[in-house]
Amino acid sequence: MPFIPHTEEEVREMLEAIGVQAIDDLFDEIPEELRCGGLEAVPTGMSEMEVGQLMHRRARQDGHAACFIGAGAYDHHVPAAVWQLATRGEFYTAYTPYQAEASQGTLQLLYEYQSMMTALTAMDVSNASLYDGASALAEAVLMAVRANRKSKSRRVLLPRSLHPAYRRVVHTIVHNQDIELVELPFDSSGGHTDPALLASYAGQDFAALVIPQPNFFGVLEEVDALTDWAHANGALAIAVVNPVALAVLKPPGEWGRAGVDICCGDGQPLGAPLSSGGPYFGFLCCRQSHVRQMPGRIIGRTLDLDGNTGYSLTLQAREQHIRRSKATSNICTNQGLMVTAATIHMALLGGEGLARVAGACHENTAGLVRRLCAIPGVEPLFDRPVFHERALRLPVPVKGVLRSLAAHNLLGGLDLSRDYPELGDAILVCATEKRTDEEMTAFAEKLERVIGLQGGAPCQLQPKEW
Amino acid sequence: MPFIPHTEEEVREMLEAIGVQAIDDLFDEIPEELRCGGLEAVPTGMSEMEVGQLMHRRARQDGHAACFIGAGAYDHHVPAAVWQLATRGEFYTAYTPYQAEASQGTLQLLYEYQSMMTALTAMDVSNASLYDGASALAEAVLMAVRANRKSKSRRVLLPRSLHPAYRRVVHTIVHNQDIELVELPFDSSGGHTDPALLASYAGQDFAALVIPQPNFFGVLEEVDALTDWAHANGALAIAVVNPVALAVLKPPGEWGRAGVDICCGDGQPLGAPLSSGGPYFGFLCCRQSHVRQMPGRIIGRTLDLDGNTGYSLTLQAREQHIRRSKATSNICTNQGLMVTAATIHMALLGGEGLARVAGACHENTAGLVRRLCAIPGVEPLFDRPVFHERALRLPVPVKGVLRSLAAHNLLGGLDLSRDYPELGDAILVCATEKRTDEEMTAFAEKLERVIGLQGGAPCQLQPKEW
Amino acid sequence: MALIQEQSRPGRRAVAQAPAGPVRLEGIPAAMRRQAPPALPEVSEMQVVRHYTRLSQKNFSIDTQFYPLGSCTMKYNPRGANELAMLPGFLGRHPEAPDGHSQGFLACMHDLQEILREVTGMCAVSLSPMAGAQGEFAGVAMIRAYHRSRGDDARQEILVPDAAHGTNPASAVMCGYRVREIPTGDDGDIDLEALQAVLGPHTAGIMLTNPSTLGVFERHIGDIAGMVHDAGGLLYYDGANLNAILGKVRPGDMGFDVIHMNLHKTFSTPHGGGGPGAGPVGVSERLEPFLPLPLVVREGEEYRWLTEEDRPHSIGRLSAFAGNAGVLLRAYVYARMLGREGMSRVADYSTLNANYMLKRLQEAGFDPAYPDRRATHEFIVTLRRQARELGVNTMDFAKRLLDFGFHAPTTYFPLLVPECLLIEPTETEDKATLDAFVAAMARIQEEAEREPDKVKGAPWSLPVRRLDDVRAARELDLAWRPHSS
Amino acid sequence: MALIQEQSRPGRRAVAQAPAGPVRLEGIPAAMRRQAPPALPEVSEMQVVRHYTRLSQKNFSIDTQFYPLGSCTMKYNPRGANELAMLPGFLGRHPEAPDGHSQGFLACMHDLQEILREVTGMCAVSLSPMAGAQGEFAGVAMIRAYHRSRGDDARQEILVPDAAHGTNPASAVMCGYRVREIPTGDDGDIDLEALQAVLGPHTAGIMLTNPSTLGVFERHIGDIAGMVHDAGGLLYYDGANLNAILGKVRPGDMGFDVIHMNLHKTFSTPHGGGGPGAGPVGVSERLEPFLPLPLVVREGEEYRWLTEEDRPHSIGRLSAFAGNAGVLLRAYVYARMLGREGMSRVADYSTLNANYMLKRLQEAGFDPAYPDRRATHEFIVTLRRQARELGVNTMDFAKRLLDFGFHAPTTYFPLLVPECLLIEPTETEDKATLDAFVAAMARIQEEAEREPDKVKGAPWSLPVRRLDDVRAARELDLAWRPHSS
Ligand SMILES: Cc1ncc(COP(=O)(O)O)c(C=O)c1O
Ligand SMILES: Cc1ncc(COP(=O)(O)O)c(C=O)c1O
Repeated sequence: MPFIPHTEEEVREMLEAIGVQAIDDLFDEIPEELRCGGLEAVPTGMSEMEVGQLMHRRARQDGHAACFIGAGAYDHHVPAAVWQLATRGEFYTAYTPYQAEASQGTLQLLYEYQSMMTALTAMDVSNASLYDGASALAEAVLMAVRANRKSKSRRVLLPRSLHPAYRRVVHTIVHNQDIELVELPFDSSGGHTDPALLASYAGQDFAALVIPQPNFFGVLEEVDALTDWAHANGALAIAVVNPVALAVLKPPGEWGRAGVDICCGDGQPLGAPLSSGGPYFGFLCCRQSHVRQMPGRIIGRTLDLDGNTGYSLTLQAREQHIRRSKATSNICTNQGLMVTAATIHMALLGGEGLARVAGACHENTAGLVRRLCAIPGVEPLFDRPVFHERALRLPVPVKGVLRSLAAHNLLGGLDLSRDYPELGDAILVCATEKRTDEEMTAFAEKLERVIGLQGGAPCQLQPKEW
Repeated sequence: MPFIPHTEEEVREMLEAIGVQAIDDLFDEIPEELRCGGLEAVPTGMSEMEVGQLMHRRARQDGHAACFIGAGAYDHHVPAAVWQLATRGEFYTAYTPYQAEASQGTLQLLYEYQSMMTALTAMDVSNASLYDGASALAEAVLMAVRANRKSKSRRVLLPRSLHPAYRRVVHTIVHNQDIELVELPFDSSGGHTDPALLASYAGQDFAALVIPQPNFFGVLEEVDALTDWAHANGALAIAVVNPVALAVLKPPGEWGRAGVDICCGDGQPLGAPLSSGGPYFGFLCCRQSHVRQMPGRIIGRTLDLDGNTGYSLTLQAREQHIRRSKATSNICTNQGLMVTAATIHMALLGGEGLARVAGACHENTAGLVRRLCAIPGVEPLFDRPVFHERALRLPVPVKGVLRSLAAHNLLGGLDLSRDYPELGDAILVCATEKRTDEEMTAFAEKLERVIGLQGGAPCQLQPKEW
Repeated sequence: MALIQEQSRPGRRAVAQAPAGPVRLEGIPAAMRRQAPPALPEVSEMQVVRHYTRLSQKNFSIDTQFYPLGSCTMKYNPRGANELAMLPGFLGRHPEAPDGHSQGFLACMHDLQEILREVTGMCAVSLSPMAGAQGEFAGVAMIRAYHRSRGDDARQEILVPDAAHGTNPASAVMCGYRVREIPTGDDGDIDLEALQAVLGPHTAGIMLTNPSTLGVFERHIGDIAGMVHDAGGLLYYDGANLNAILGKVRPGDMGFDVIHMNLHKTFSTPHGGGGPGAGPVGVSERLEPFLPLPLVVREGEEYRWLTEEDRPHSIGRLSAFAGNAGVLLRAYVYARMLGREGMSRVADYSTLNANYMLKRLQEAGFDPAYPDRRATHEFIVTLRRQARELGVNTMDFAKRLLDFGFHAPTTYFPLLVPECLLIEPTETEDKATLDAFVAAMARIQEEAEREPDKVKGAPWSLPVRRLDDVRAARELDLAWRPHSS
Repeated sequence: MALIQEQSRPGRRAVAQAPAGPVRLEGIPAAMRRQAPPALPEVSEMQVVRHYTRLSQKNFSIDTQFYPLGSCTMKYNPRGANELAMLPGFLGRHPEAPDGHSQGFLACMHDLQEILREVTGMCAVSLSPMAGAQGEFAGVAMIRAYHRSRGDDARQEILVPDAAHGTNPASAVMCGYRVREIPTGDDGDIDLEALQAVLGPHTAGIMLTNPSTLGVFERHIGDIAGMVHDAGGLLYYDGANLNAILGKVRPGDMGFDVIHMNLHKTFSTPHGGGGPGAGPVGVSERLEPFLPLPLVVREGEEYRWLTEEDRPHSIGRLSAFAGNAGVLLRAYVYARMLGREGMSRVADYSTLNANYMLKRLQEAGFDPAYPDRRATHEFIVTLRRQARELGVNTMDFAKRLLDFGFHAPTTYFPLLVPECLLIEPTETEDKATLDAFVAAMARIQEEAEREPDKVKGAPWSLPVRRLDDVRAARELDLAWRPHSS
């Protein structure tokens, strides 16, 4: 029996000890009429070898495309050490560290993680993870509504330049608690949330303003002005950030005059492979004064009976297993292993290494955009600075272009028309540090050919400067 | 600096402590004229990401062919647990267990390995590994010459049915010590070493007779008769065995009336991936009375100062680090990690599991041979029982056939003509438990087509029964 | 052990792991930039490897210890699932890759949906929730969406037994519901009269797990389903205890309308020191339109994602992409290895182990919380007597067990049983291990009688002794800062 | 810890890991079959995982401890090399796969040959030897083949310094040579007069490592090369200490005719608790025809193996296939990460570390074996004085170091220095670790003075205390048998 160690003799001994004839007797409290049949729709069991053959085949089937899609999941190099360490049984197969004395490995690591995240964000405290960036933002919104002492409002400002999936997830999660999300439009030439535009919202009561940096289009927002506006209007400021970008961008704790109140985002760029979208992890940091409103686990450093340093879960009175219906969140199982990987990842790269990754992504994307925009009819949609993504206008319908590129094993960016029909034929491209010159050149060549075939814009004699 | 932790400040402090100005001063005892230049032929350094891209490309380049080659390296399923455990840092990055107290993990594992190998072979003792099967046989031959008290002969009988590469390696290693290898022909209809034929060698003085089981053609030898002949003629019997086959075949310790004296082979089928031919490991077992002539490390169970059980290297007086020029062998570093994998592999499979693997290989190969021999002109070369390989005659030249099959991602067996030109157009095929029905059917179909294209034997109306 | 931050030295780097510098940010205005790189540890690659390898050794885990943590189903996590879920082809797939580049992955997701549908007896399954609690949220949100779709807005209350896991009431509240607790009878079953008393037109539904967290099977589940349905409410099944009944009885057949599963329990994906898990939800026909997105559908030979366009009534999305895909792949591999015939064996042997242990512990003098009931895959022992007579409480037993090399069972949960140990051995442990655990418990009982300080001061042999949690909460130290230690 | 065999129960199996039964062996006569399956452990998959995980934790290793084992170059083994060498494409390649299915692999082997050629300054390299000792065998066999090819059969003697590693004389004997030892002078260099005295027409060659195992650079290497060559002998370089001189001085430039490298030392492939390693050999032009097979050659854009047909004078093959390919891939990845400019850094920092440690130990009152010499990448401390004055010897120091969490340096080797510790920190250790080691040595010195039994009884904190090696050798217990324990 796979994964069951019992021998027939042992089963006999055990049944005898219990005082029943057969294992099935142990189910005698289940009403007979409820007992189910043989689960015909489940295939019969396979050996590891057989499942392995199936999975190898399926994994190969999906190919090895050069990926120029970002849009919330980034193809970064993950050092081999990260997962060789994270999958060590002692990390991989441990439970949540409820028994602190038997979990100092995980607990110290989480304390190190919290320390790294506060260093990265310039915030006071960090929790030990939420599910992903989108759900972390939902939690941040709920937290802000609870934590805002100046306002009892349940309205929150959410810019349209925020990742569409994040907006959807926030809505799914918070609308049941009667929180209203008010969408802020983006500037059509900059692709950012123009602080000037906020004037029209002044005087209304909002619990919080959400500020993405970079935003979904890769564009850098005026974070200082937005943060200060929020504070001036009695709202909390919630930053949604890319942790790799933070290695080179001003950290949320320093935005505006006072820094943001809550900062969250997706930890994927810190050591999580693309992996079809998960598992990643959500991070959440805040000011010290809000720590008791924070959802999720928090690890504290303390002393043991002998006065030696140790680590344990703390402020558990916020959590569902203690506070039940009054907890700050229902979260229990989080994304611990991904945090383990992220901690190792950050330790390996260090601040300078992470900044180099960020720099290389920025440069690569700039180089890619330069090449693509040399193609007649291709041009950037927005004129403001970006981090490592850029929205481009194409002279032909996007769907066919992306399909043709995919046939050449090139994932040529995200089709923006699904979520932003107002932008016309537009794609969002990203070139991380892993994209090579050859891949970028191939992208440009193939894109030019595909556009040509589909009858793009008339050829300009002078390639545009970009 | 990759893998070097020194900061500039530390370097300064260290140089100061030493009392020199610069690191280069530390090389002042090397004559100036010998100092070398910049190693121009070595490429400049790459990041792990860059090397990763190169290696991924190269690994993919070699494709995923269905492998029907055996010939000393077998494509068995290796449970995932094997290498996830063996590459744990504590096994992977430890040295040879010279400090026993700090190496009980490796030492107990090796003791368990020795216990498994003696169970598998029915021999008294096992060492802790040699390089591979071929070099293990060379060591076995040297050992037999030393250990044979009845004969001072330096001549050893080596059957031509033994793996050609093994014969070459043995020659390379032992001929320097003036040992003469006498080749025994194989029976042309059975593909085995006919014991009757040995009569002509009786009365001559030999130190040992080597007995492969199965032999290179996959054929099962008359091991009882051969062993008894050796003993009757004052020679030691050396078995060369496939450890997976031993799960179902009579173990060497029980061959003939007294069992063999020495038994060796390649451990690859026990958890080592094909991996282009290595690392694998050689195993070597013998009777208790020969243990002091054994090469390689041996682990013993003993007690510590408190009377608790522990494990340590023993009989080290046989080894080069103690006995130097009088050692039983020059071996020092062996194949420890592969033995770690093999031990875990055997523990996972158990005796019954290993027997099932052997049984599945035997059946698969029989099924494959049946399909292939239904093709007109294809027929088995030998008529005796085989384990999981069989030599087949083809009606057309082999080289072109194998090349065509390879173009269809099928490695259709080993060309026997290189080492056995006397066999004509012949291949050696193997189907392990990993080969699926679809792969075998595809092999038969493609082989039939290829032979047809090359103008094979005239089509027989009646497919042969096999 | 020193923190990784304390091993940092300015200017040190694991050079092989980052692109060559310098960092050029030509497109980014200086005012938007950070002054200096963040103060992350500056350590070498070997220091990282050594530090985290050694740190890992300070953990208890399934791969090293028996871990009978009740309600958590800490069973063996097959290494094959880890290897296969981490094949380069799966790890490298971008979540927005077009369907044409995703058929292998989508096929796995689709198959898994079907398997889970069959084992739960539900009508349809969505894989997207990222843990049990998110599955609960999704399930309750569907209940709410259902009532709303019928204009039945008066249903504002979710019922939850007092034995329920904390996530149940917390999830109900996240969905905007009031929570009302239902008491448990002395026999461990729900107090039906009390239930009847609170049912009404305000009842949106009830959240149950069966077997309950008391380690017994709710025998009146048929009656309960009838009562709740009659009152117009729906039944939510918390699938944390599915291990107990896999292949024996299906939530769908018991009358539940919606269910979440904890794949990190029943389907043996690793718990990872806290997660990630996966909490797929299954529903009866009437809730199908509300399932969270995305879902995989097979059309002919092709697989594709269903989106908002296909499912306009969906409660929506719960994650930026499609949930914890890597965890789902692990569960899929596990399910395929088990197969149809392996499913019910899980329930068989986890139940056998629990009943055997309970019996042996009883023989050793320990008190079951429900002596007249059959244990399911887990059971409760109460140390009330020991606490009263010897002054040695559940926490002391738990900590002392660590010294014997066993992870402690769940303590002080469910809340209604005083001084309780909730013990779940799982099917992957062998008899010798169970016997050794019982022997350790008996030994601690002896110690408690003869040398109670040995128990009260435990653990003695772990990396730290008992930790001061009060200090941790009072003198909050949540992050290392340069010169903070 | 119980042996895995002792955890066995008849009839138990890790079912997911073997094909379904029953075992049918229709083609095999009953007389050739085994009566019953071999008595291997019958355990579950989880038991295996748990047992070997816990067993592993009983080891010291590079990933967990400082391991300054002289002559062994225990430096960081990059995890990237492990990952990349284990890509499915490499692991799945059959050694007899046709060249057309092997170009990726062959390209790596070819590149590695070229890199090793350049760093050693030799004319050609073969990768096939499977460890240092096999490289030595191959090298000496080539020397022999060379003399023979010239009809110079009188050369029957190989010279070896008394400081040489045991494999040197053992390898020479494996090749059928007599071995003669050359004494070392008080300054650590070879006694040139003694060398001159034994050179002659019977001299086949000399085996040296430079720096020697005494941790000093042989300054007269030029003279020695001249003397040996003048006598008609060849020079063999034992590359175990190549780490000390990488990118600084090349054996080829020092006048050596043949060299082996230990990739598991200098090129940082892991030692695996005993191996596997790889011992490629490099040769000067006159030995090239004799190189062991196979070799990779590039012809145009294609790579292929050279065989006996291409190289009829080869000493032959040393393994069934092409040596330890997987180890070679790891070394290749490492070499590419280091690159040209990284090579000499290895020598720089390993030498810096050794000289720094030597200095600090001297300050702490320890005696260098060669106080007037510069340390290379390693150095020797002699505890002769401590042994005489305090009765605490090198072994005691070594065992006590384990309690401090440091692996012991090499003890009692080389044989000519009494009570010696051969200490090799390698370049991958940081200053703080070296300082901590020196502090531990100083502390043990204090203990030796004040409470010598603490040192003589060490180790105290390891899984076992000092083991009875005499008993192990006398009452041989080399394999577990049912009921043997
Ligand atoms: C009974 C019960 N319900 C719900 C949950 C919550 O599941 P998760 O931790 O995956 O969110 C748990 C897990 O601890 C549980 O035991
Ligand atoms: C100086 C020296 N020469 C040769 C060897 C032998 O190398 P290997 O162990 O790889 O056979 C060693 C390794 O221990 C060594 O230190």
